[in-house]
Amino acid sequence: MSAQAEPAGASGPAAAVAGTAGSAGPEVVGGPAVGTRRRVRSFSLVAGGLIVALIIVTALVALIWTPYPALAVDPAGRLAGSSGAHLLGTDQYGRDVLSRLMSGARITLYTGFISVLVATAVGIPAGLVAALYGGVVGQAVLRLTDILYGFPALLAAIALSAALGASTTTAMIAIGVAYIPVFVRVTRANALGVLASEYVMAARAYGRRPWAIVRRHVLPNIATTIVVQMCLLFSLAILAEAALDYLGLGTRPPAPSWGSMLQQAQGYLHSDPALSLWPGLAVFVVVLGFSLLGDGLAELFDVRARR
Amino acid sequence: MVRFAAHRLGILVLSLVGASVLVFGALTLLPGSPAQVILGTQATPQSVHHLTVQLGLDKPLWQQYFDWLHGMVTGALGTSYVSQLPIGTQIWQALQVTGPLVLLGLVIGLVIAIPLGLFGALLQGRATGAVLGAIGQVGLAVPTFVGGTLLIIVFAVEFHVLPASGFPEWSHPGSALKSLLLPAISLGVVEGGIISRYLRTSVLDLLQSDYLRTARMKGLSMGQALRRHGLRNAMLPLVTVGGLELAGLIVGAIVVENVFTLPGIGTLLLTSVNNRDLLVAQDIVMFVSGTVLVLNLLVDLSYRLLDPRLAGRS
Amino acid sequence: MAALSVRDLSVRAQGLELVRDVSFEVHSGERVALIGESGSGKSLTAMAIVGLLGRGLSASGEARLGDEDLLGVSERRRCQLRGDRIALIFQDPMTALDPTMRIGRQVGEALRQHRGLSRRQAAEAAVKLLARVEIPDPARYAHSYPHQLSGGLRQRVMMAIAISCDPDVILADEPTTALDVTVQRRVLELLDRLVREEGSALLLITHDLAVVSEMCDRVVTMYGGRVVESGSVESMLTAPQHPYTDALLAASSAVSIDGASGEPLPAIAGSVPAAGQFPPGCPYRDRCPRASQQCTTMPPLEAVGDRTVACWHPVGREEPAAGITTEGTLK
Amino acid sequence: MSGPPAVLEVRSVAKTYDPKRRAGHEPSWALRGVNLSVNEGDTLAIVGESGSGKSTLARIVTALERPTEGSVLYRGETVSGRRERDLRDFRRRVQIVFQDPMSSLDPRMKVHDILAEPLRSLGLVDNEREQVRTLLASVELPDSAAARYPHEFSGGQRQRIAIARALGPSPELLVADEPVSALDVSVRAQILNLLSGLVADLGFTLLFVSHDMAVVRHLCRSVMVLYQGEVVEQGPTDAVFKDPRAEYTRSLLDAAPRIRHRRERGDASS
Repeated sequence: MSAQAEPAGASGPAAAVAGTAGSAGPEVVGGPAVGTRRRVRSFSLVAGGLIVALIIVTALVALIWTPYPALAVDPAGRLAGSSGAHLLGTDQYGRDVLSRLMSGARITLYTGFISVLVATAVGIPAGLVAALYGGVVGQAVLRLTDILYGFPALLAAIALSAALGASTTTAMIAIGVAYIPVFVRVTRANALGVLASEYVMAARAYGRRPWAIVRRHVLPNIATTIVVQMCLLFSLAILAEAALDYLGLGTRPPAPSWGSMLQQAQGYLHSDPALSLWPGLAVFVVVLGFSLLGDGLAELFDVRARR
Repeated sequence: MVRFAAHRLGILVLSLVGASVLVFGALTLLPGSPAQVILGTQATPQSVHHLTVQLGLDKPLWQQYFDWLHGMVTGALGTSYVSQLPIGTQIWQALQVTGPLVLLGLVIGLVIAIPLGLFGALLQGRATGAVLGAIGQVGLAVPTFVGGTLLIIVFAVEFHVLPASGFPEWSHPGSALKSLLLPAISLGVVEGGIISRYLRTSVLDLLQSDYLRTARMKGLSMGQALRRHGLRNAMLPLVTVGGLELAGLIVGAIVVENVFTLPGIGTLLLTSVNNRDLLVAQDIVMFVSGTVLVLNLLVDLSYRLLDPRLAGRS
Repeated sequence: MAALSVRDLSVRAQGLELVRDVSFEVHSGERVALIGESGSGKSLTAMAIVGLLGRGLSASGEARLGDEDLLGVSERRRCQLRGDRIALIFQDPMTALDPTMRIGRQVGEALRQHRGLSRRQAAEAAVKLLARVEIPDPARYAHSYPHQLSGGLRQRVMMAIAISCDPDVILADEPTTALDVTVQRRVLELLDRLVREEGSALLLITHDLAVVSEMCDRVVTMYGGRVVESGSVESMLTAPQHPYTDALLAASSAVSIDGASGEPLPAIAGSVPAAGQFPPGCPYRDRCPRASQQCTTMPPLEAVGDRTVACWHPVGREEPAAGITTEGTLK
Repeated sequence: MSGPPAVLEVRSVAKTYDPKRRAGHEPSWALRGVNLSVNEGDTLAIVGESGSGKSTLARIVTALERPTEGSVLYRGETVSGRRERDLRDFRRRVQIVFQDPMSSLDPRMKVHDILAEPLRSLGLVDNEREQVRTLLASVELPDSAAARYPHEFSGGQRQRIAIARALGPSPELLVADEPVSALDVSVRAQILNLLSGLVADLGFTLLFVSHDMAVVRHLCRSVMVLYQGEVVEQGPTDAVFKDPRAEYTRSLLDAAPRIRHRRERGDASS
């Protein structure tokens, strides 16, 4: 294989973030250290899991019930502070902030989902192909990946939104496309590791064909890494989407996305800072939740693999 | 090394061509003709047609593409349809805001990341280490525009110590720096969070390494061993992600400029997108992606130079 | 006086005692072998002596280097002793050198640290040291990076680092396990010569009894984190008393290039348990063909002549008591 | 050639991984001009140090890699260069055991599946549960092992599982690539005993790849010494050990450390 820009960080930013403490040295030395780490581990996992579960439940509840309709305007009750009637107050059109936040959770999950779907649906098969076939096909996949790699995701989304008009879906597809190379590389690197292992060698010796090996050995062994990667992409996609909405290039008002809520609240920074605070906090918590979950999973799987 | 550089250069050219086709294609297929947009809804079909010809938009697409590419390469970027200002000058002025902002953000990011990552790893397993790790994690999750908004609320709205928006000329360096400070912090916090995670991982690997143990075996104290054998090795993985992080900073700057209404590249881009100022948007997207791709190349090459294991190979 | 005297050394990790009450001495000019299979605690013992245990591990007891207790002195003092008066050669030469630093600087580093040599002086000394460990063209290799050297050469570099300050004690942790046989032979011969020239005490950690037989004066057998037997190499290898030493020796000498083929090999039943999974009492009793009820209490380490052995039913001293299992069972 | 036909025949096999193999450029050869013939029921050792090409040869004779030049024949039929789908029968007859018991078992598969996979792949499943039980018994592991994951076993036990997996299709030729070099002395003896017992009971032909002259002497009837990709010596084990012809073989034998102290009493007690 020719020289390829693939040093340690080849698996992209998210991969290195996911990379945990690494090997803990000889088994005996690693043993006790695992104990302390596992506690930290379970904290990331539990906290991340709880946050993610909370947001999913919120989004589901918002499907059938919110305190007020998210789009219901009430000119009389504009910019009301928090009260018994409106827990988090109302915005400049008198819409209930809590209801809008709850509905926004749905948009947030949707956007994350689309991005991850696009990135994985293309990235994983392409990565497997690149790992299995060293010839022209594999090289072509790698070159394409190299070309796409490093192209800033948000910029791609901005360009696409500008071209096709602001919409949640186009923005998400753009972000998903921009992260395809990350999945190609992570999948390929991990798959190559599995394919070079002696158990795959043994499987070939008893006649398993390449794609059967992928199904039986490669996918189960790289699944954990991929899931961790998906969690991290989920958080990155949510961040990117919120930024696009904030710039007015994603979900259009009056749809209650957190990014656009934040942008609209910007005008009331001096008078009603709380209006900015809530959606900002929501984005922060969800992003934190997914990245904690990814971290927790990474560390959890790491333990198992090491033993 | 030369072979590697040539190879990477080839990839760069391909990437640039790919990006230019995408950028040109995406923005040219924009619904609504620019002439229509410029002249407004009341314009007669004749005047729209006239302007279209004047702008060269009646030529075949491939010719438009090569005209544009020629302009990009020679620096003759042309004139904005909307503002009638030369695009090159506009970008150059915007760069004077965005460039320093990105650099300042990087510096702040490193100032945050190095102690967080280093001590987070060194104190791993203790409460302090866990707290430092958690801070990095939190910083990572703060969206720039949320952090920026928060900073405005605290420093501009509550305490009035720093400006919330706007940018004076560089002829007033003091106040110019002051107005870049809050945006740079909100950029730096996120970047610092990300870099600290990388650093932490690589320092943890370092601490497990046999060669650090060898250094300790020679009688070096932990501090000495880390200084002499650690830094270069721990920094290597950081360099590999350096290009991506710079890209992240540049894109982050686009958002932050919007929060603080700074007249930088980001604001210029958004204004042109909203005004359907096709040519300006094309040029900026192309310029930013080109910059990012070139930075990536430089980072890859410097990594090769820094790691003796790779330096000799092609 | 012993160059290195270890007394009741224990290594703990979160409630687990991985090394327990290990005692032995190494005199100047003497070569002592520390033998046992992986998991016996021999490497941990070495790391505890030099104070380089991994995170989460703590050592207690005494490790006297001359008249100073390495475990008792301050970390500052330990740093002064490490690399100067006591040195350790690691098992894996492929990872033990800093990949981003030239060989010469790595070799001269201990001299700069302990002897205060200038950069120039250290560089010159490093070339001389590389010549002493029989590296061809030492001046050129001093300018190389580790990845440009073969495993055998790297292990020589490690030895050059170890002897750079003329240490009183050299610990070598499986120094040739990662090397090919022919390379191993030359590296062992070099180690032998260096130790003789330096007059240092050598503690050789190994699982290879043939190497022990060729290089060492005394042998200490470890199992389950304990010393189970020790004595002169002649008596240990001709008449082992602990059943574990006996079985190790049997397994090693049955597979030999001079040996006959075809016969079933004497094997030890089962395998070394994971840390913390050893049975209470004698740690070897689950695998021992001579074990009895008595072995549920740990036998004391008793000295008979130059030998010490911790076993209720030592080989060759008495017939095994009736009613013991003749063969350990595979778990 | 007279006498019984060879089970395995290797004819002037060469292998290079050098991609720049073109006229005038001499590539670095991993293997070169290797000839080899293994008869039914033989136990042949391939000995060499790192870089000798011994593992490459093991992979070439099991058709896991293709030779750059030359051919491999199994019972007179060429197998090298054949397409995978034409190798089904060969796959059943020839199996391989690898060195590292930590990486030769899929960590995400239970032992039952690890042992059943070759049977399923080659269409040999009859009564899967019973077949797995028999395989476990043949390597002296209890039935309960089937429900567990590889990481729950010690190195020696894992190597037993790997051997059982290779035995599943009842191979005629077993290639063992350094099967004991990652194991402790005491466990090494167990595995060697198991292997020689299996050879005696099942009567398969064994190709044993090793760097350890002592192990080879114990286990194999004939031996082939590889040095930097070329065969330097070949012959019956006793003859080669007593009177090595090649300089390199002699240096290998001289370098191997020996236990110089002879025991007073005869045998070990165990």
